[in-house]
Amino acid sequence: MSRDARAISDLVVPRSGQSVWLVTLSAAAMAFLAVFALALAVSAAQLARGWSAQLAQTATVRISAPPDEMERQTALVLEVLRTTPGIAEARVMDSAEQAALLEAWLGPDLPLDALPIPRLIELLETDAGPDRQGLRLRLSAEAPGAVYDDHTRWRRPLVQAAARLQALAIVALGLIGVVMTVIITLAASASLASNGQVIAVLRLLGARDRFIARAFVRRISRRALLGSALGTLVAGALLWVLPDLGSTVQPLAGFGLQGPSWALLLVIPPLTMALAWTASLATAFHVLRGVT
Amino acid sequence: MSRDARAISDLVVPRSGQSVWLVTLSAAAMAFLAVFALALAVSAAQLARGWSAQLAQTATVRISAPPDEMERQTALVLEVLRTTPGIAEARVMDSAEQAALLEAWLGPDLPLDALPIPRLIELLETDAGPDRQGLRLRLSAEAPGAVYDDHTRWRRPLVQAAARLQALAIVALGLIGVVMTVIITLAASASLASNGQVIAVLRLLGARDRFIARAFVRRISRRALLGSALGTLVAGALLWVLPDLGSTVQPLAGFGLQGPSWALLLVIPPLTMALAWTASLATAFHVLRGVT
Amino acid sequence: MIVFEDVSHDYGGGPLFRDVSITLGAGSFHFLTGPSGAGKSTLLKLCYGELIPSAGRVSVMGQDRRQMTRDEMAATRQRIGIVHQDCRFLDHLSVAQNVGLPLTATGRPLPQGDLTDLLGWVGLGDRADALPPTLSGGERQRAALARAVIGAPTLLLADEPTGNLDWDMSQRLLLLMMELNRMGTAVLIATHDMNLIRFAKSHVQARVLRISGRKLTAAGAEL
Amino acid sequence: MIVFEDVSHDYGGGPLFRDVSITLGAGSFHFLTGPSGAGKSTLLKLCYGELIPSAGRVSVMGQDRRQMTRDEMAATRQRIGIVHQDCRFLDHLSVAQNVGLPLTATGRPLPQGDLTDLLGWVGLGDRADALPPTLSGGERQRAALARAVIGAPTLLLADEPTGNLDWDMSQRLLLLMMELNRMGTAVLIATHDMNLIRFAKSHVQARVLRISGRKLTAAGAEL
Ligand SMILES: Nc1ncnc2c1ncn2[C@@H]1O[C@H](COP(=O)(O)OP(=O)(O)OP(=O)(O)O)[C@@H](O)[C@H]1O
Ligand SMILES: Nc1ncnc2c1ncn2[C@@H]1O[C@H](COP(=O)(O)OP(=O)(O)OP(=O)(O)O)[C@@H](O)[C@H]1O
Ligand SMILES: [Mg+2]
Ligand SMILES: [Mg+2]
Repeated sequence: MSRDARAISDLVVPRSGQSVWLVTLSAAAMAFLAVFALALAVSAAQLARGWSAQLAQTATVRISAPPDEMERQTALVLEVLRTTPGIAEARVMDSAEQAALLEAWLGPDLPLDALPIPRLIELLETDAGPDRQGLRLRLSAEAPGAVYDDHTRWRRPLVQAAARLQALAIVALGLIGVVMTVIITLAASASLASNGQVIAVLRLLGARDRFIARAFVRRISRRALLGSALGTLVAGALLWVLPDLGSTVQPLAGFGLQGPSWALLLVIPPLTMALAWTASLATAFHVLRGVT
Repeated sequence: MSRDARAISDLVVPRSGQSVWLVTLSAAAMAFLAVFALALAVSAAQLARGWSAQLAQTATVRISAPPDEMERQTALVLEVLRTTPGIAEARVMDSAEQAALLEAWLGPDLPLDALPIPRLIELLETDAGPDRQGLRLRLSAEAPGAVYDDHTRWRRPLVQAAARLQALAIVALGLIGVVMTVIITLAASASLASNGQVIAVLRLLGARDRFIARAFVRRISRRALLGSALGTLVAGALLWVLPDLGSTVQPLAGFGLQGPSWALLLVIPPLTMALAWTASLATAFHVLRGVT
Repeated sequence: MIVFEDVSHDYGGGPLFRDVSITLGAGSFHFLTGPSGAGKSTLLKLCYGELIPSAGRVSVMGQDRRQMTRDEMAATRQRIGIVHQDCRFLDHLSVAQNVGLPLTATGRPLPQGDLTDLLGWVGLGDRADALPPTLSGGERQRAALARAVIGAPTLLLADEPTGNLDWDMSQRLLLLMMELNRMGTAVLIATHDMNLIRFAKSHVQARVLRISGRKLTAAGAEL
Repeated sequence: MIVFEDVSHDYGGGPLFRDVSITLGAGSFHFLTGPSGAGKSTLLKLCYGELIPSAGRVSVMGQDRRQMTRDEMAATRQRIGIVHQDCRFLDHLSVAQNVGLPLTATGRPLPQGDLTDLLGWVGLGDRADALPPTLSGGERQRAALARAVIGAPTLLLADEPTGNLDWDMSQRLLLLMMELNRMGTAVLIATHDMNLIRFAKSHVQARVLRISGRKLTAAGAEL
């Protein structure tokens, strides 16, 4: 299409009017919502990851053995842990740490040094974590006094909650996607339908379907891009400011996007445009087929 | 307004057409989103409440005292706890429980009975919880060996997370409310604007502003009610079915509304209608003022 | 009915006409003619208050247009029948409902018998249930005239009511308007059709006004 | 150009006309007349393919209407100039842009000189930049004719092109159409205006067709 023809195809579709605003504004509104749904999903994922990490650090291996066996078994266990995939770090707790850990239950006065207390090894697991069943078997084979405790009791409800949160955010994102598609399709169709007169006139003057459709599709998807960019911008700005407000309103402190997640927002405007493009193209040919 | 006049005012506004569908569908879409935002907010609140309750049960009072003092101090502490508002229940752990609790750290073989282990009292706090500072003071005055431990270290991040979740849900609900208002206002205005011809003709025939405005407002708010009811119904049905799906997709298991919360959904359609009513009335008089 | 005192109108690109003073008395019959684009439709719009003159005073049914509230304007319009040059209808209502609209939209009763008679007279008896977009050009004009006269107005303003009609039908519509005039309605018809004016003058006492060169003059001698 | 073979049309409420057979040859000049509602506009719509006949065969520029694809139809329309009875414009474009649209919307070059001359001829020189909704009834018709002829069509179909125009302007437009006809364009004008037909017949070889009572007949003797 030549530059001239392009300018003309732009010309034949009204530049303003309520139907154009409808596309722009609904794209803006939907982009606005999408940004927040995205932030919700990302925050939920981060929250969940944070919890998992915190909880993962509380896994331990406890070695109960006679004093003369202790050193050997500890060395063996550390070797096993070192060669186990899924364990990032293993560290023998010193007795001061162990005392601090037990203080809540036993008080500060208990003579721990005099007791045959088991030795504790603190594990830092990777996100995936080790194969727990296999680890237990290997440990009991190598060092009979070693017991692996991943604190599942403590961990399960929290991991579940985090997963639930993430699922909710994804459902929300999905729903907003669906509603967004519906609204933008609707707005694009409304814009076309309200220009029935324009279409009929152009058709009678001998303009081809492709020419007419292209003029509308270009105008509508451009408007959708503009609206969506605006909505994303406003929502993004709000999201940027929110953590600062959050420092006073505690619960919102961690909400938002971090670092590279911000790049996700860049996806929204082109996506909206693509949506509007598809919707308006389909509608354009549908409407055109009704005009002789 | 007589029944006749009412029928006529219904007649003068087109019964169908794209602008009418726009109001119906945008009301439906927005109601749909609102239902899920509501469910999110309610679920988050429930989740948060659930966590708080679980965590509240882990508060303890530890009494370290010489064996002959122990009984007396235990009784004193129990008395203090009984008279402290915000504590629902206080129970002395028996040694088997205590052993189970410590097993993770100390192993099953430690001769606990032979050790001067402190006695632990498990507390069940109410939602509001006790005045912790005051409780500490009273305990140290009455029983110098008693230490109150509300496990704040463990608890803080979770309570924060739950509060954050709730705040997010409320922000989401607020955002959807705003977008809903914008979209419905827009749809109502679009519906009116696209009927500019009808308004001009009626005005020229001598119809009064009130008559014309009322005809539009009634049609538009009725459509908004219908759309919103449909959207709420569909979303409600989905929400009803979701937990059943959730039994296979674990993380969604707890999502949704329980018992009386369902009644909240009944608020959405009338609210949408009120919104549409206000928006269309304002727009109607605005449009009418532009017509001589 | 309508009094113009030194009225001028200007859409922004220079005055269309200047210092027009006319009086349309009750029961009078006027034609308005002049070349295309001279301002006939504009003058009619001033009469029923769609436009406010850029200078001078227009009073409609004894009230100054500028001082009328929106509801007074509406009440006045109920006594005026208007045929627009581009007969606008409500496209979702049938022809019969459209014709009855001046009564139903203002809460007045609609005598079904009169409606049927009127539609029959303008030759739309068998198109009563059709929707306006399916009407032919001439049928639209006839429906517009029927709608203008159904309320038995005290003033009838018709803008080119026979532009798309054959001579027989034009006469028929003119007879309808003359009948109304005989019963006391003041009539003002903007038209190009000299035959129509001649035909009317042979039946009623009609004055012919002519806009051209920014002035309104009484014509008639040349007919 | 256009051949009708035993064409009947029916909108659903009984046939409008039956077994019409006509041939509009290249360079011919026809008038179409008949009472309001007889089916003149319908016949014109059959000619440019907006309607498909309920029976019979219409061929436009040598192609059977039923077998034309949408793009063939578009290509054919580029060679037909049409004046609608309700001259529809794109309300957001100026009069000049609207008049130039048949060329610009099909990617053909628009000679600015021709456009200015044409607008001058139909008396719209000073309204070229106005928007269509501000035009008077007659100005719309003139703009519609200008739009129909700008592409130098091989067939011109005009539906009541002078209904809102005074006699001087009507003559002017007719002269334009006769000039086009002299250069080879086939012309078909639907009109009620007998003066117009008489005037044309005194200048060109024009045939008059008449629809009435569901039949198309050649008239002319009675004029
Ligand atoms: N809203 C408007 N804004 C600007 N100019 C206008 C407007 N309405 C009409 N005009 C111009 O004012 C002039 C007179 O218009 P008007 O409709 O009164 O003419 P008319 O005498 O009725 O003509 P016709 O016989 O063609 O209907 C025309 O040139 C028209 O273009
Ligand atoms: N889409 C349609 N559906 C049903 N009936 C229609 C439709 N279009 C036209 N008609 C009817 O067909 C008849 C002929 O219409 P047409 O427009 O061809 O008349 P016409 O000869 O052009 O009349 P006029 O001189 O008044 O313009 C009319 O009675 C009209 O009401
Ligand atoms: Mg006019
Ligand atoms: Mg016609």
